Formats: sequence, C-alpha cells, structure tokens
Amino acid sequence: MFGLRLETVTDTASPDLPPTAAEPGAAGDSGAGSGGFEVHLDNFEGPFDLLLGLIAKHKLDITEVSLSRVTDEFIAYIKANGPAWDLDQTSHFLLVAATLLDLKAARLLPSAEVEDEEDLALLEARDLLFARLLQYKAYKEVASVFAGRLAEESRRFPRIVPMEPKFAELLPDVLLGIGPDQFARMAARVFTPREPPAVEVTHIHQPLANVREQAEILADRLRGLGRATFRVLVADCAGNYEVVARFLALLEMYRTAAVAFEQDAPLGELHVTWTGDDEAELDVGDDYDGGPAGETKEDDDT
Amino acid sequence: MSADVPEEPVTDLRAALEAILMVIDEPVPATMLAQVVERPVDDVERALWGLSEAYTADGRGFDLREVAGGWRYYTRDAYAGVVERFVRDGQEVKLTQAALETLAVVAYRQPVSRARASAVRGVNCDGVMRTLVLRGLVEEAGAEPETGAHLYRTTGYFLERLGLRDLDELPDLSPFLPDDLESLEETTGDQTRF
Amino acid sequence: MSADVPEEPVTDLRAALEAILMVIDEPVPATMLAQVVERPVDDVERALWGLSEAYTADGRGFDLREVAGGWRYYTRDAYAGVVERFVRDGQEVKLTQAALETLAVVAYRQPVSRARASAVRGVNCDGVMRTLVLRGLVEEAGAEPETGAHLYRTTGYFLERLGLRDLDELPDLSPFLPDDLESLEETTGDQTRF
Repeated sequence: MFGLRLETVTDTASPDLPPTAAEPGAAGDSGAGSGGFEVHLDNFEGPFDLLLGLIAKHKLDITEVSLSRVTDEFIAYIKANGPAWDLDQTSHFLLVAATLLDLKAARLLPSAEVEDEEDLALLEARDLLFARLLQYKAYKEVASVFAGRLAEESRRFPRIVPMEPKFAELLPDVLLGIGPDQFARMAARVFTPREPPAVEVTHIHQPLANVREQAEILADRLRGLGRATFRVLVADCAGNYEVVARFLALLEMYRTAAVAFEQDAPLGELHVTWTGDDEAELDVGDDYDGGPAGETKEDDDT
Repeated sequence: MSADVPEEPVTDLRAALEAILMVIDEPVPATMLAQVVERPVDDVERALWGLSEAYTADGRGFDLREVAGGWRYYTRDAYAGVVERFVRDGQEVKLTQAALETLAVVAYRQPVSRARASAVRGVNCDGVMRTLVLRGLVEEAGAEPETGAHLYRTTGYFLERLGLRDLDELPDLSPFLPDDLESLEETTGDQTRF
Repeated sequence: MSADVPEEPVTDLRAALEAILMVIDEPVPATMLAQVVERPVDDVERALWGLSEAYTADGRGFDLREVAGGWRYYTRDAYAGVVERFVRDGQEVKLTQAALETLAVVAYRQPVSRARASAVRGVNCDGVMRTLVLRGLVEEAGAEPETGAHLYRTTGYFLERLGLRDLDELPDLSPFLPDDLESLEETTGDQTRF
C-alpha cells in the first residue's frame, strides 16, 4: 500500500518531498509554483484544521469519500508550505497524509485483493483519523464559544476599587510568615529563570522514532537479505510513526544510492534492493531528528 | 421600567450585602457573606439573586453576578463604551485561534500535559501554553507521575474572563464528540501523538 | 420604602453614570463625567443627585456622595458595622505564595511596573499587585517615563512586617543566585515581556 505513496513522490520532482524541502538549500525550487491547482488556505492550525478547512471548502460532510476527495489538496498544501515548516510541523502533517493516501489507495483497490491484516490496520487507522478529526472539530467549536464569551465578557468590568481608607485600616496585620533571609532566598528563586532561555522547544518533543536509527535497522536487514518488500521491512514496526520514519529512512538511503526501488505496477508491491556498501558507515543525515539543521547537508540528489 | 412595577423593598439583608460587596475587590462566595451577616446561606443566596434580578429589571448601569465561585459587582455591557475610558488596565489582547483551541483542550481535559494537548490539535503547543500561563489563564498543576511531564489546568482568572461561575458551567462537549472517545483516549495516551 | 413610592426610572444617563462610578477608584468631578457621557454638566449633576437621593430613599447599602469635588460610591454608614466585621474576619491574613513572590520582585527591583514584575515571574500579577497595595505593603511610585505605566515600591509597613529598619537591610541576593545571572539581568530588563 506504500506503492501509491512512492508514486506520488516520484511523479513530481523528488527533491520537493516535504521533509527534504525543509533543508534551507531546497527552499528555492520548491513546489509552490509547480502548477496544477493552488490551495488558497492560509494559517492552518495543524493537519486536522487543514482537513476540516478543505472539507468545508467543498461543502462536504466528514466521510471517507470526502477524505479521499481532499487528499490531493492536502498533499499540495504540504508541498507548498513544506519549506517554511520545521520538522515538528511537517511530521504532524505527514502522518495524516500517510493515512489519507492509504485510505485513498484502498478505495481504488478492488476490495477483495486486500489482505486481512492490512485491511484491519487500515480500518483502524481510518477510525482513528475520523475520531481525531471529530475530536479536534469539537474543541474548535468550543474554542469559538470561548472567543464569543471572552468578547462578551470584555464589555463587563468588575469593580476592583481599593477599600475606603476607614475600612482598609481595619484589615488585620499581614503575616509574611518568613524572615529576611528566607525572603531573599525566595526572591533569588523568582529571579532565576526556570529553564535557560536558549534551550526551549527543540528537545521537549522527542520524536518517537529516529530516522537515522531506522536507517541503521534497514541497512542491517538489507545487507543480510539483499532484497525485500517494503511490507516485510515494516512488519515489525511499533506504530504508524515508526512506519513513517522507516519510509523516510528508505528515501534518505535512496538519495545516497544505498538502495534501489522496484515497483511493477503503480499500486503494486514495493521491492527494495540493497545497492550500498556492505562495510562503509551509512550516510543518513540527521535532519529529521530535530537537531540543528545544516551540518551534514549534501544536495547531490540522484 | 420599575416605575409601574411594585418593587421588592431593599431589605436589611440585601442592603447589608450591597454594603459589603461595595468594598470587595475579588469575587466573594455566598458562604463567606452568610458568615459575616450571620444568616443562612440559602437566605443570602436568595437575596443576592434578588438583587441581581432587580438591578437588571431596573436597567441599572451595574450588575451583580456570580463568577469564578463568588459574587461581585460588574458594569453592564451596554455601557462598555463609557466605562472603558476609566478602566486603567485597558483592553485585553485578543487570543489567537491557536491559544483559544489550546485553552479549550486544557479546560476540558485538565489537568493535561503539553504533549496531550499537542496530540489533540496535531500541532505543537508549547509556545501557546506559555502564553496562556503568562496571561494567567492557565497554571501548572503538578506533574504526570509516569512521564514527569508538567500538567496544566485553568485558573480562577480563566473563569472570570469567561464569566463562568465554575467549571461545571463550561458548555457540554459531548454532543460534538464521537461516541468511542474513551477508547481513543487510551490509544492517544500510549502514542502521545498521531 | 420604594414599594409604595412611584420610583423615578433609571434613565440611560443615570445608568451610564452608575456604570462609570462602579469602576472608578477615586472621586471623579461631575465635569469629567459630563465630558465622557457627552451631556451638559447640569444634566449630569442633576442625575447624580437624583441617583444619590434614590439610593437613600430605597435604603440601599451603598451611597453616592460628592466629597471634595468628586463623586464616588461609599458604603452607607448604617452598615459600617457589618462591613467592618467582614473586613476584620473575612479576609485572609496570610499572603499567598504569588503575593510573596511579587512582593519579592518589587522589593529588589523597585520602582517596578506591573508589566516588569509579570515578566520576571512569568505570570500576570496585576491582581496580586492590587492586593499588595491594599494590604499597605506596596505603594505607587510615579510612572515610567516611556510607557506611562505605574511604578510600585515597598512601604514602611513592609519593612516593619519583615523586621527591617530600612531597605539597605534587605539581604544581598547574590549568594543565592547562579553565577551568570548578571548578564541575564540585562536581557530581562530590555525585554520586559516575552
């Protein structure tokens, strides 16, 4: 079922694949102007927001059919915006894109041909996507209720007026409960930033699967097998996230000519053949893993 | 207006409450008021509601409301235009869509971690959460035992800003949600994100 | 009381004045009120007296009075007793952690604006600052020249409560601070807010 995904990738210029496009160098030739239809939808708050926006744009309900109808636009949006995004944003979108493509692929397939296990996994992925979409929609609707209330409430001002002096004098003495030293200690704590300002966001969210690690696993396996189908290569993945990471790892390896792809039919099984060096260290950049981009950059695309 | 309606007299209890409410600078619960005036809470609550309704019926420029667990005077929204010029703190900055959505997730899921909130929205919300904390709408509420991740909850100021008595007054979310959300919860808990 | 007296209706002008008077924290002259509501001073004064008389006739717990050339709500003398009881018993005597921390920021950074104090603590502290002023621990100390924001400093009462003779006796912070905080000082000073 990843055949379609690869096809989508290879049908267009391969450097425009969103994660690769996140490299600073690739931004110039990215797919924004690559013709076809353009998506005039700005500032989406993540993949669910975008999906809802697209579905609403076509005046559709949230169904499997409508999902498959907006899949292309969803991908186009990622391609158009990819260069401006960081890895974190991109990965959220990619995960949804992966499911959308799977669903669309499944709709094109004669249903009998789908094997049970995959079928089940796909149904699960679909249900999960629906549930999350509906969940997000619920919060979005409630957020607009919040906005309304905030606006309404901002027109009412509470009485916050100091007490008349004759009453203020009656207030019991304040109990600080601490002495000067403790007071100073507390002040020092308040003045000390809780987290150094320089570190922040990047490492708070650790990707659940590391592309480089996945590449090592794949290389290891392919050195032994020589050739395998993608399905076999991802059979032991713990979750969607890992499947995607492994797929990205394969694309990276393809870029450095460590593997070759073969696919008989557009939706057929994807065969991966090891073409790399059996001894040399694997050359896979770590730009997927949230490290500072730009160190191991090589734009020598095949 | 009240000219032709026989108005309920301002009882001594009501007047005493009016006097106290005039000196407070934060919402005061009916129970606390009841203690001070030495009357049953029920009587006090009835008197407070009575006052509030009378102010509204008379079209007064102020309003008595129960917000964030307590009672306090507010100006009536119709007069926001003239009042604004006297209010020192000025206008609140409007929240972004991202902030509103994150606030909604925190409100209904509290206490909730940033990772969980990010998962619901499909977007990293670390920066937005910081903004909400800075605005005083959200505060830290301990850590998740398993992961050590900070948890967040809404504040009393959040209730004030939304004009809610308490969290029970949040609009019901269930009509919008899929039926099997419970099971979904489990999956997202494991995966952290989609 | 008003039950049998045909009451004068609350006109729009009166309601607007009620709304303004509810939020002002010092007496406001009728001329200023007239400007804001865009009505002749005579009309405004008549409305203010009308309100004041109606409040008295209705036996309300508050009173509208002109004192030293300005109008302001006061509690009615008859209810001073219950208000006093509320003030003595009802309020918390111990400062909250938030109030203590804000007090610490003011003590070591005075004079300081609320925005600056909020930035240091990473939390909005407008409400807390008001409490500190009300409690007499902190007082206003002019305005920041560039922004016009109010500045705050600690009071003699604060020193008294902490058992100090003057501010020089505040313990030095440096032993408690990490080494590189000097440079940090500079940055937070510039930023004021995030």
